Amino acid sequence: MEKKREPKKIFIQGAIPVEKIANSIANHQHKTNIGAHDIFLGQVRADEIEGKTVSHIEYTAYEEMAEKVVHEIREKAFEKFDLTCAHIYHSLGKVKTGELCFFVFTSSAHRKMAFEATRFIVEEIKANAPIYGKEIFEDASSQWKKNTPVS
Amino acid sequence: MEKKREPKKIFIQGAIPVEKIANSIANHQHKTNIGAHDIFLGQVRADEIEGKTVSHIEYTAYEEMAEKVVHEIREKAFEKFDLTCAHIYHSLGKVKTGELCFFVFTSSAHRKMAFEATRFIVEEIKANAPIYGKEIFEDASSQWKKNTPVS
Amino acid sequence: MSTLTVKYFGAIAEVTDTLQEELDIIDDMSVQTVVDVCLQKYPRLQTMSFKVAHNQRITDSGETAPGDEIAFLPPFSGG
Amino acid sequence: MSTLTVKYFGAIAEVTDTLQEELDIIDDMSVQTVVDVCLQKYPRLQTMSFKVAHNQRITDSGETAPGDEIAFLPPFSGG
Repeated sequence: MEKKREPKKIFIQGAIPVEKIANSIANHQHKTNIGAHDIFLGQVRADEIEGKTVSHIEYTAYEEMAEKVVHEIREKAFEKFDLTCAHIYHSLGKVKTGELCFFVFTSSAHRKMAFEATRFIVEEIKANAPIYGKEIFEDASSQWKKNTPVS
Repeated sequence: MEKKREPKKIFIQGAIPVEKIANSIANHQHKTNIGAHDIFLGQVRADEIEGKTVSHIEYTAYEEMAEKVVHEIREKAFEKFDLTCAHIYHSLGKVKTGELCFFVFTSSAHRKMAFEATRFIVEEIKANAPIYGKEIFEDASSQWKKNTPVS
Repeated sequence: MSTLTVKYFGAIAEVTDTLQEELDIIDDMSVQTVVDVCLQKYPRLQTMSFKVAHNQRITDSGETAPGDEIAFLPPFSGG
Repeated sequence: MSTLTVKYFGAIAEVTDTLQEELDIIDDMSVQTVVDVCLQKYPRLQTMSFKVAHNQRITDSGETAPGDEIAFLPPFSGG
């Protein structure tokens, strides 16, 4: 924990490809001090609101601030939990229903740490990172998404 | 929840391939009522015990009973949590350090349910499924692994 | 006379119809005064919910300096 | 005279040196009696920690019937 970690790029244009997740998992197989990974994936739902169905979400963000906020959340996670590593990615731009928009991946020697760290990071980012999702309906009308505290 | 679910095959010979996880994630992208996935992966650690380092684990199981037990745990998870789906795989035979031996994947409209369900399933399987891991050291000596309640 | 940058996001940017603009300020203008100036310029913001970030930190107090960044942030909806 | 199947797992199977064997029983032999018979056959099991499954259910009571399955299960270590 003494090593100073630099803020990382977290934004990906469009949906998060499954290959990115697979590569990320594969890259951990040489770290033989890891016993447990916990991966959270956010997927865009085809919610129906007043008879209209969501077709995709357009994500925007205050990118520079979001990267700082996420960096601080990541540092806090390393302080609170005994982690080997933590990876965090979020989409920008258009993500269609069924596609992935949010990817949080933590690893630890022990499962309790990974479970708690992933959940902590997901909740903190939803609550504190300046990222915005606009739900676009099939008829091209739209509304701004609102996060609920733990849903 | 009315639909009767049949017991599923949970055992895989050897390590769980990353491609299996990737395919599993990709297969959910047409289910547009899903908003959140939580994936737990167990990885074999190169633990050092009295100066000897683990090289791999040999897994055995009371397979038929384990499949029943896991089926019941899965049913309980569907009762307790509002899930869209739940997938569970465990290795049999040789799994080298750094390789994956346990894969639990739940999906739900909302993240709270997926987080809690994956953790519930992992803890229940560790506590109640007749599966055995024998740690083989680099010098070919061995010891039987013991699960600790939430480690 | 010098300027600071004001940024607008999400639903707020749809009201201001711009993502970013330069604002002329006098030295040591408070964050609250900058916000008030913007609310006068865009009266519809007065009924909207937002937080203010000063140089990428959420705050509602403090003094600004030339070149600073003030952002209007509606409720977050990442994830 | 009929038989039931006894299965051994993990560390226990290393002691019995077999994964499975048929045991001659008299009808309605209790689970506990079957266990006692095995503990006599393999005295080293007496100091070991295990649970007993009868037809794939953990139990330490009940009666067996011909064709039943009794298993000696040392502490689990899946995952």
